[in-house]
Amino acid sequence: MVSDTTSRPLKTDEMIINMGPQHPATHGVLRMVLTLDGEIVTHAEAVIGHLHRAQEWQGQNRTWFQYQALIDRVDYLSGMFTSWALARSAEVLDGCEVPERAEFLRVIVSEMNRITSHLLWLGTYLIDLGAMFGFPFYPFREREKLLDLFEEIAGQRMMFNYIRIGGVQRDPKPDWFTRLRAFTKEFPDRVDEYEAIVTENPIFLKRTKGIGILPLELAMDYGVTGPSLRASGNNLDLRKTKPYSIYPKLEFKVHTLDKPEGGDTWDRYILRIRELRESTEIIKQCLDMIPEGPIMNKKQIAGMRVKAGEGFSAVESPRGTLGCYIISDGSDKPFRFRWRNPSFCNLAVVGEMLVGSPIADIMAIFGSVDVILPDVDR
Amino acid sequence: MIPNAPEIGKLLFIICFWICAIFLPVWLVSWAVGVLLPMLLEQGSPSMAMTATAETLRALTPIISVMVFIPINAMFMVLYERRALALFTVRLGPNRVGPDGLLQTAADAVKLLFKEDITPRGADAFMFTLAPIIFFAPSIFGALPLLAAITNNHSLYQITNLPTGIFYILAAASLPVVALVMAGWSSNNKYSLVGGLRAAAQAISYEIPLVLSLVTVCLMAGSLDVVKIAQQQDGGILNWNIAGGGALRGLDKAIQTKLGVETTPLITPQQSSDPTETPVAAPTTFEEVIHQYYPFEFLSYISAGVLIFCSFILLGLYLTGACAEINRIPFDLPEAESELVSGYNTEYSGIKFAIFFLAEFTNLFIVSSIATVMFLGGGDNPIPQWLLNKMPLEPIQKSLGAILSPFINGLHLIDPDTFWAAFWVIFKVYTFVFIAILIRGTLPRFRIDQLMDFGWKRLVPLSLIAFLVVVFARVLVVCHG
Amino acid sequence: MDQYMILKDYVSSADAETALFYVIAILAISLSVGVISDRNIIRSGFILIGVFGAISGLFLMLQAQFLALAQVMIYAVGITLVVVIALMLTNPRSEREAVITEGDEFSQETGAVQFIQRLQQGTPAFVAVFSFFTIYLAIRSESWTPVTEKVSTDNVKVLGEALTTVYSLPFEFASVLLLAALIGAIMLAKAEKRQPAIESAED
Amino acid sequence: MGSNLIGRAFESFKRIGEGLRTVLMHSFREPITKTYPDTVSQIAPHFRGRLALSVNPDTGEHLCISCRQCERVCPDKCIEITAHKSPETNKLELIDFKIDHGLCMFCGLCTEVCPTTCIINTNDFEMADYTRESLVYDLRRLTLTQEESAFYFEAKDMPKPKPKPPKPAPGAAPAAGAAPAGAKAAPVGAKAAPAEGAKPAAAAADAAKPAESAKPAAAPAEAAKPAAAPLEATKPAEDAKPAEAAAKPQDSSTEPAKTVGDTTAKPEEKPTASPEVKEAEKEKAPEQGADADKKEG
Repeated sequence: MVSDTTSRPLKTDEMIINMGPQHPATHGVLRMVLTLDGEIVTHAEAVIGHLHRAQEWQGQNRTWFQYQALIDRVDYLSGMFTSWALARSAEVLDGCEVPERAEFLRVIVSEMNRITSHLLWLGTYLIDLGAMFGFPFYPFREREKLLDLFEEIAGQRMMFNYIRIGGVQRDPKPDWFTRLRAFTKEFPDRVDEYEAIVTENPIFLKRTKGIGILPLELAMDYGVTGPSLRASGNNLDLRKTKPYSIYPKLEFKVHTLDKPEGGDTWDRYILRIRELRESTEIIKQCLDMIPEGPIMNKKQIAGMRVKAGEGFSAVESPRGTLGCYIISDGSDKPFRFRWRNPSFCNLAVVGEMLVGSPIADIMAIFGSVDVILPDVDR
Repeated sequence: MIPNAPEIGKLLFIICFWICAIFLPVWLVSWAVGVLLPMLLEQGSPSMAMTATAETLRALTPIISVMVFIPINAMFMVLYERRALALFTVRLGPNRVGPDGLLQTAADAVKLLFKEDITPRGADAFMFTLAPIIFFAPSIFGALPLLAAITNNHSLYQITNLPTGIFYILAAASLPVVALVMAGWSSNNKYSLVGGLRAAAQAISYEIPLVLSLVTVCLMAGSLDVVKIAQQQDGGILNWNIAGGGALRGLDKAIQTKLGVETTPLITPQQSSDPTETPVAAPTTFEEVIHQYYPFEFLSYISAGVLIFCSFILLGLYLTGACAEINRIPFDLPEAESELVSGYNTEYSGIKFAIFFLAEFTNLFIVSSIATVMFLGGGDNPIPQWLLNKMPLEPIQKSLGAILSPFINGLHLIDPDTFWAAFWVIFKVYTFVFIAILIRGTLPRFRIDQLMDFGWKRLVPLSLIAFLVVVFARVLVVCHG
Repeated sequence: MDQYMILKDYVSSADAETALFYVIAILAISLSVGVISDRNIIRSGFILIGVFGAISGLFLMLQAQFLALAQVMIYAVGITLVVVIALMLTNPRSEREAVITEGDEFSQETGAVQFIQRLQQGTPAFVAVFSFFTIYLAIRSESWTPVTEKVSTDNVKVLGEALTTVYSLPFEFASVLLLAALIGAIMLAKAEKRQPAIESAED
Repeated sequence: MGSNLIGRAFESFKRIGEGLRTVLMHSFREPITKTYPDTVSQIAPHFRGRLALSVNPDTGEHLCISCRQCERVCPDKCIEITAHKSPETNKLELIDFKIDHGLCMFCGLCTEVCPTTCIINTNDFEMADYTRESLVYDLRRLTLTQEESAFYFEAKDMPKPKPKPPKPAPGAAPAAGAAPAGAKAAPVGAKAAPAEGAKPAAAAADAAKPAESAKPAAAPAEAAKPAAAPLEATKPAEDAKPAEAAAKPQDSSTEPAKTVGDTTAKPEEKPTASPEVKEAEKEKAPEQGADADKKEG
């Protein structure tokens, strides 16, 4: 590298830029050390750990009951999924059956949560691309409606603590279902509006087409999951490939783009847009099929216990495969926790995708992978 | 009917209020400095010193009015932008300070003025301070020639009327780039440096289509003088440069002849200089007038159409180049928030930042007013004069004149020509600003290399082609100029 | 009143113009001295913009509005900015480093910096002063016939006519030269781009 | 190629125009934001806001039975309960209940385990304050008024608690010992002062008014602070935090004559610095010195 620059008649110095953790566009506290040749990235390194909170250790020092409340802070945009992963692992261990109504409610709220997560991604991604003032407000507007619904059943807008081991916390009122149904009716129109503004916008196409291509092999090597993987051509979606809960009863499609050379950032965008529509369809079906019945099968008490043994389960979170591995020794506290976070694996591949792209594309690429920093650092 | 009617109403109220708040002081100050004080000084038998003072005051009127205008206008534009963006994003916008948020930007300005003025360690302090000044100064003296153009060449502003007006404005508009590079370099910050370099690269590339489009308009008009260009376009929308640079003027005249409206005898330079064509003694019929303006029958009609198309392209080119020149979205790369934190003004705070902010909005206004003067006929009424004459406006005008005549004749308080010119200019300019805000609310940002590609590979060839086409098409049609 | 008349006469007289000329000339000269004496090469680039601005002021005094504005637009802003950017990109660090690597014939700014160094050492200063006086004497000795008639307030037309009739050949030559320079620049830029590819192939 | 370029240019213009039109059309829709302090949107009844202690909406008696379930389950350890076993009734009696809202993460676990639905999440989210210390809410600030409790019991669909069986009125005269009487009077006093800062956003505006008026009452309460000292002197050292206990603002001892059975709340009664308080102050000085020695030792 050194000989390169000196032998050239006009040498340009390489610049090392520290992007983050206080940079406005690094989605939290990610620090990226970039080596730049002019505006071209020659080397990129993500420095993580600024938000490390020892979630696994915390879990081992709290009771099951307490840890349920903590866990949706791991990935604050899709708390339902982390709760669900924990609950499912514990249920696998404990052997407790979940009532069917609870399963339906779980699917409804987690698909709602998938929509909110994708909507937030959509808004912030457009901010990353420079549409600062207009468009980003529209997804947030729809997200607010869903958050209101969350607030009604779970008590809070992001830290739900709704899905519990053995069921769900609260049965929503009939009015709640009506409102949700109204939302699912109007939401596809809103998605049409987003698409009218963004999808075929020539500047947006220029910024995203052919940028940050992720070949399938590379993605598989790094363990990338979720929409980023599906945009590259693999149809891994745990809802279909390893069906859990009531997903086998539902009719839905896993969107995959057949891209032999690998998906670019636009593919990841369009895939998430399609998932927005698909999740709405799933919610509609669930609303039609939801039976009456109990919602909880395990007593939620402070000293709740789970049978001894090892359990693993994974759910398909908006960012990919979210796995939870637990060892219980039969006491009221879990013995060992291990989380398999999708963001961690997805972030790892970003460094490879960045090399050779200009500064402006860093955010286009990094944003398109949809990384949540607390999920990376745990 | 419209669920958002109250908010739209509030925005309109804010616009009306602020336009009054902008133009009342400007007009009062310029009247006081340019008319009242000299009049008082020259009463009776004035001494020479008094005459000299009066003359100096008259000469200083344009610059004083601009100095009064710029800060108030920038304040309004910030609020206008924020409220309009709020409308687009189904929000309310600033509504706390003052009624409906009228004083929001005033409060913000006061806050900025009282903030600490920080010079970062390792920065070149002199250059760091000089940069905002250089950025701001051209927006004051660059706007001066426009004053004469938008006030119907009012006698007070004639002093700023330069024979190379548009060129002067362009030269002034190219200066802020130096300031951006200076700010970026002297801040001792890598993001700032990259922002400054981007600003320079972008401005140099986009100045070419910008200048070429304006040069083409000057070619249509046959003059570099903005006042001349503005005056040429008098007489309704068909005479404006947007309608083919006067390619429809013949149609306008022909309609007037058909309607039997008293028309001014037309004297075009082409006719007088062309020896083959004998000057026609006032054509009387529709066909004759058409033939006089479109001498080559079918070819002329086609070229008139081409001219109209070209002038729309030129306006588009100009607006694109201007957007890039003043760093508006989608060309706001020098201060790309998600990439370069805030680009060249990352390290600025307090009043220096306020000056950068102020100058950006002033530049937006100036760019819009250039577009107004060059393409939309300056202070001209869009309704053609013959149509106005048909309308029953006579009694209204008379009664208004009777009321206002003491002010007009005695105190020179209102000049009807200037007033209506100013009204239309304001309307057109803020329409352009509204379009800029709408674009800001919709489009994402370009990438720097795409920006360069777009500038050099699309806009520059397009502007050259438009230039050539206009040169040839113009021969076949008798335009103004 | 008399004083005022005197003042008014003076302001519109040729003397005032001369005085203004000297003011602008002194400004231009002092700024140019600043350009070569400033140790920071980027700052001297910015000062160069000031020099060009002062020269455009001289053009304005000669009633050549168009030329003055072109001077500002093209030289002061366009070209100098490009030079400054080139300096920034090639080596943003100070010139001290460049002095150490004196044998380096490739880096452009080294030559410029060396020039400044030698100028500060004093030997070329003598040459510069000598040549300045030579040119000055040459200008003074020539008998220039002043053009008494005023060209026009709007001299764009005059300029255009001159360029397309009397001076059309030199004008065309100049454009050919510029074209050659443009192509040369493109070739240089392309050559630079090819180089790393070859080297990486060697690796 | 050429036609392709022009076609693409027109396509781009069409798309951009479509986007601009969509954005422009949005300006005719009703805004979704609200002018917040003027209009507060409806908050779901189960919203997990500021924690509070409810009273029986019918009788006004405090529901807390000092079982310490919430203290145990809290993942953040932000609840601190001070209670002692009453010598007369042999039952736990609440002395103080402190929640550090700066530490609380509003998970709502304490409300789930509470056997008497005493501790609840209110709809109040406006709890910004100037110091961290003022985020520590004590019993007086936590306890809701009867009306507020009624509102939450209805909104949250909670079963209304049965009134407690009337306790045997203790024959102990107030003169028997100022300190135990003061201690017993603690919950009563807490009830007497309307819960400060308890502003359920959805509740009627006049519900918030008494809370506002309670603010000035806080200052005299501070003055009455030392009154806690004698109380602590008689108390067994089960809650071995004397320094903190001394810091408790307790206006309860201003009404030492009140008996435990007396449940008539008098919100309008302002605490005044009675002679007893002054006495207590005098007593307190040596006590504090002793405390300091204890700590050092």
